[in-house]
Amino acid sequence: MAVSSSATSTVMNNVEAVRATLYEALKSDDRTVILGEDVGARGNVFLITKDFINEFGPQRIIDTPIAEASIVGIAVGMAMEGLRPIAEIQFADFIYPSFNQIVGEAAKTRYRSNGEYTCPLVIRTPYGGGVRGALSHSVSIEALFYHVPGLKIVAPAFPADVKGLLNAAIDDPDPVLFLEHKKTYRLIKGEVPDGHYTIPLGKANLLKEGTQLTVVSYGLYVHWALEAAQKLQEEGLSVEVIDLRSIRPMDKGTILRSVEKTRKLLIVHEDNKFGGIGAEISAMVAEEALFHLDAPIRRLCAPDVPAMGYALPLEEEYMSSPGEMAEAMRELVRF
Amino acid sequence: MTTTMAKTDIKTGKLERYGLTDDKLRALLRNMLLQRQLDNRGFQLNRQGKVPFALGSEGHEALQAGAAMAFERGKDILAPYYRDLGLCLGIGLSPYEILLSIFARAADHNGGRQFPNHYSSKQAGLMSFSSILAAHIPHAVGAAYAIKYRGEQGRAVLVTSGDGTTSEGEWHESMNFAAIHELPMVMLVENNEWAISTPLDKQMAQPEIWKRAAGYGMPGRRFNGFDPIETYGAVKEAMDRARSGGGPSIVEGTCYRYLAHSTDDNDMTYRTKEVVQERRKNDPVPRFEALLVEYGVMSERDVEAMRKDVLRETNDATDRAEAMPYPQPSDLYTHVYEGAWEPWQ
Amino acid sequence: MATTITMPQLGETVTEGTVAQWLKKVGDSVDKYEAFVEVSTDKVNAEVPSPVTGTIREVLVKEGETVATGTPIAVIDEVGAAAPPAPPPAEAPKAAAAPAPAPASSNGAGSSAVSNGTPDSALRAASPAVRRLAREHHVDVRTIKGTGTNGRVTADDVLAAASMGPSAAVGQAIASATPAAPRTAAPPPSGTSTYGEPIPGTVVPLNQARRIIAERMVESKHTAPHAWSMVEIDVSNVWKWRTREKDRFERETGHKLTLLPFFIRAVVESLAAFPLMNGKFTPEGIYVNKDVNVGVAIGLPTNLVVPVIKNADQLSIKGLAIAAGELIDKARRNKLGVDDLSGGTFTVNNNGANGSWASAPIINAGQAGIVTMEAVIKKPVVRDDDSIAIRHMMNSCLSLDHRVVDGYVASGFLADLKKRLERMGPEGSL
Amino acid sequence: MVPKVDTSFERHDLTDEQLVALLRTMVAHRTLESRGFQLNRQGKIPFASAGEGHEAVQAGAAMAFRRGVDVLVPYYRDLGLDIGIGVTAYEILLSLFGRAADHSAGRQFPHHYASRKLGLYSISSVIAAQLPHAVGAAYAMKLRGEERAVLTTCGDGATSEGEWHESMNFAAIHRLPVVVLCENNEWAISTPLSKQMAQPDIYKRAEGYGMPGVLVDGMDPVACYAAVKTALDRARSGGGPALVEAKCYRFLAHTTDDDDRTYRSRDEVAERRKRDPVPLFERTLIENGVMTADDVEALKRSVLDETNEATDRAEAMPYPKPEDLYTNVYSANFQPWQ
Repeated sequence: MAVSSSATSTVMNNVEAVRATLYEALKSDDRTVILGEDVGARGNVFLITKDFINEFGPQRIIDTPIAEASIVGIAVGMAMEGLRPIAEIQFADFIYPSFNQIVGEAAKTRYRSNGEYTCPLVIRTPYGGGVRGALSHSVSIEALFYHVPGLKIVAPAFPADVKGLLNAAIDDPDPVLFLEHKKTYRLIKGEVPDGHYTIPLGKANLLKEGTQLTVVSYGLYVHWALEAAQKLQEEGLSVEVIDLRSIRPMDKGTILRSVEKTRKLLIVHEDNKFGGIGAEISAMVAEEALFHLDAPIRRLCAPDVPAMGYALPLEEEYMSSPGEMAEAMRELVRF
Repeated sequence: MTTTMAKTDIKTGKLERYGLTDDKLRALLRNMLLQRQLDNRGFQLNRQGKVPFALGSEGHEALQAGAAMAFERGKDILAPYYRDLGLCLGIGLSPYEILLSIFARAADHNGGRQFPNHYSSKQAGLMSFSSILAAHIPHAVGAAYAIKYRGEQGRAVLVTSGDGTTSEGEWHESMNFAAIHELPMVMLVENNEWAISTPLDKQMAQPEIWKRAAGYGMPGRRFNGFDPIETYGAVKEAMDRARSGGGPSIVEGTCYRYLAHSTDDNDMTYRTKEVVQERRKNDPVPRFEALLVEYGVMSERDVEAMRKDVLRETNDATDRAEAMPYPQPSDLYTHVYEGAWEPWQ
Repeated sequence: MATTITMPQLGETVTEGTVAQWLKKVGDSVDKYEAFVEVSTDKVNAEVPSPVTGTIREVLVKEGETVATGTPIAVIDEVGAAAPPAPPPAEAPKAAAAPAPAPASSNGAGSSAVSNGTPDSALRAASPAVRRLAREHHVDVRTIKGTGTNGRVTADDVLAAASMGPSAAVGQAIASATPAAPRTAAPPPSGTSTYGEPIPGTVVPLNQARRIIAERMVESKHTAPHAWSMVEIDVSNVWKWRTREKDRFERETGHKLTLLPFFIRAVVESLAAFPLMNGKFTPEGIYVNKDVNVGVAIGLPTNLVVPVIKNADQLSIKGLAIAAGELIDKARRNKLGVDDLSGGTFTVNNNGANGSWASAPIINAGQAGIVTMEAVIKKPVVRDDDSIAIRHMMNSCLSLDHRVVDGYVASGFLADLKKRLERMGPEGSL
Repeated sequence: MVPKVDTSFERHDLTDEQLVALLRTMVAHRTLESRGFQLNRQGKIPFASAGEGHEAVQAGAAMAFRRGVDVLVPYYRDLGLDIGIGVTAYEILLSLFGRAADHSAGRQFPHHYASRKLGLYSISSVIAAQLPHAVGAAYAMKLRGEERAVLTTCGDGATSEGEWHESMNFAAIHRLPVVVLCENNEWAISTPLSKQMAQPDIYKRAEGYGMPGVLVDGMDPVACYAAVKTALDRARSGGGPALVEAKCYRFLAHTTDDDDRTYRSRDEVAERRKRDPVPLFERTLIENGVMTADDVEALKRSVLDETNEATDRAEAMPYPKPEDLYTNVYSANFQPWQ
């Protein structure tokens, strides 16, 4: 990452990191507007845009009607007409009505006009479970969108990455879907460098080095995978942990280098297994590093059910725990 | 059903021109003739096997010519839909550009990517759009928001749709948002009574679309879309209001779709020849020709000369466009993102 | 009954709360569902209702203090009816039996390909990495004892076998035939195939170990141009030192004290002085090993094995003696594991035990040299002052990979080794 | 709307018993809602939402609903409507606690009740997503020639969704037996009506679709009953759909996760509390001789007892089992790889 102004840093949680970055973007560029449900006086339901409306006014902090298709669609028009909109979908579960505007419009605008029109747009949305959000406040949506050329997808796990990647997303000349795991919002705190910096999209982060197994994850599960890997370290097993950070583009080099070293790959994600991000990673590694593999690639992902239920046992069964991750790692190391 | 054409001033008994000069009236007719000629050319090329698809807007000529004249080039933005050939011509696209698009040549604005009739030109203020009904309307709202947010005076967005599009959720969401923020936007509905095979009474229980405007808290009005002058007056009034901070409105022009939906459609499966012939009596093109002759704006010979000129220009454009090269296979890979890009990095 | 009240989670992403105000003091009575404390979080402010009727016994968190959700904040002495029972664990099967799900395979990372097969097929299943490495290192996977699940041969197993050269592979082949790993692809029964009892006029069939030794010896001889050199070393002082220490050493450690550890000690010191001798030839250049892992060739009735003393340069003579003793012991009991046999960077061959006074050993592939200890023989020696004395003399022979080093380095190494050994003893600290 | 000060009222043919039942639904609504908040603040449940201020419109509408005949497609703030058509306090609490015996077996978020027996449809939290379902159900009724109707509800914010518009348009084209009851409480979480729409009278949109639109005082349960009954009666008898807008108010925050002090003033809420429908209707019934003050007290006690009993019973019930996560994904056992 390139830190431009100072080497000092501030401890923040992920909510504060998103907020600080959005604030900077609003402050530094008056083309930036934020639109979404309850982003104004309420300051977003997670208080990410708290007080923005007081400083930047209702013209730039736009409380929209409950109409997700138009939240994204209007942002597309703003972007085509030279603003830098940051659209918010209140929960990722509500993004479906705007599916066409994201997949059919935003992602194709540059292409269909042969570059004459572009759509520099950020769509932020909190996703993920572990917060008792049940069927409509817990979903992971990344697999529905990562298939789409023209769109970029980011899913950071750490506050410093949130800032660097959100800055990069805002600067990006193309539409970016910025996924924020809501369980990490207040749970995860960390040092965030002061001043403006960006982290390039498509660069994974090697969080922990190891020799016997590569674990690839993103979002909340990165934290749990790291916890599990550290536990295994105490048992004398050496696991390498990679935080993807960007889902599209995805960092092939980091994954391949690691797999060629450890010869074993475990992919951990919260989204459903069938057709998930892990499927693409598995296919890529099978295509490019088959003769380095010393064990079948494994995926620890959500089961093939539509959602996590509200009742605690249903949520726990749906999600993978650090303990389950550790067990999968042990099995694979010993394989 | 027959509709009247050309309001006359009650006091003077003269043609109500809404300030249009003779030159402008002739320009209206030329646009209408060119639109019909180019529409026809698309169908001809399709039947010759030279292009895979064409889509006609016969019956919309008056409405589009009139609305285009209310558009201020270099200032306003047009967010059209796919049956707006006349509008796109009227705001400045040339027949050659139209034919490049029909032939999908490399020199087309979209590099031959888009379906015919999906024109765009940043320079002309013509927004890029897809075939998805109503998907462009929030974009128009966003553009109007940008204009208002930057405090730009004297600019507005003209967005169009057919009657069927008003059933889409995005149409509704867009109207609501534009009204809340009093955006400089005009929603022009070209009500041609047919959404492919779906007639108006299966599209909505309220056939007067402009009446929805009250539900959003904005003005609405209806006009005779077979009359290019009345259309100009209605759209100009709405655009002037939008440009001067008066907020959005819905203007509904009634017209008719004389042809099938596209070269891929056979309208005789859902409506009769007799009905279409009956509606042809109101065909705006010959009627507007007759009107201009009647009021002495043009002679019959002038009209004939204009027709020939339009045909010549169309033929020239066709030959020139057809001779242009296709895009390269490698052009498939450009403009996915800015710069070269691979999903695996 | 006392009820402990914890900081509730107010908001789905909230992790901590601040006690804004105690609405009840210690000693106050409180009704079930009556608010007794106001809590603020960064999402909401809320009054927390009591879960029981009772009296506030204790307040554990001061106003203004922020604690994690779940932290005890107060204790209430309950009066009257007991609190409703906590939900029992969901044990009772539901009336309508649910279709038996098969979550583990779709959810978990449960093993897929291999676990579907029989144990035997699992044993034989060599991963793509194993096949590639085996091909690159000319190792027959079937001869390697796997350390993975169900005895699967792992990529590390192959690399270990490859780095040990022929004898290591042989050792593994032997180990794989022991009862400890009965399902290993064992060599065919070979009662007639040992050195001991060849039947004249018959062909002694090659067992796997023999076959590998043959292949690896040919490979080494063919790829590494061997050169040879020998020095004669006066080991009289070392001999004396060893003789004095050996009884006590054996008593204390259970291992015999031979000349070997003294010799290895001198070898590792010489290797430090001549690091190229601890290298290996690669097409890119001479790779100089960081670690000094000394293989010790041990002759067994059937085969030769070369277990490795890892990081031998970091061991004292005593440490080397114990390490070597353990390896020899294991070798005789067929207990050498892959770790014992892998990773050698240089080899010492104790040929002299059988009386040999000169030999020309074959280098372990992937190393730069192998050095021998020949038999210690008492000889009359003309000393520097022209006097004649009876000394304990030992030849040491070196085979070297001429691609790695030339005679200049090799003879320097041998001279250095000789000098170090002659300086050792007659007394010192082991 | 100007607050009503006098308590004279039009009965619309409701008997004393029905009037008392209306009040009981309203009191039960408020008590159960309060219980959800209390359980959340005690840390026993992760979430609850609130409908205080909606008691009158929901009790009234529920009384117009014909049990065993009509279908209710509610939204997530319809606790009172659900109670009014027959969901019990115990069922409500099973849902709040996420227990196995809940209709959704602990899957759904609180206040997303469903009961096939009662004609109560299953809904999601996604705004306006239920409206097309209501329209589809009404289409089925019309196709089969049944004298039934669908009552579907939404808040004011939901009217901004494209699906709301599409549903209204389709219902009007086919003259379907569906009544869309919009509970206009002026707030969509933090978004006030003025930012939700430029036209604050939602019922006026009806004309644009070609159906009748009606405005009713949502703080008056009897008026709400009458308006919804008229619309449902017409719908059942082939008269087509209608849009009924009941103006009410949301007294509490959106949910237990929300703090409404960040976006509206206490003065505004206090002012609107003056028309709190529960005490207002109590007073109306007492002053018109339908109940005595003691009767009202007894009714409240009875509701509280029932709520307490239901709370303890529901809390003691078991959670679903982890393996219940895998059932009812499809009609039979299913794996994506076959």
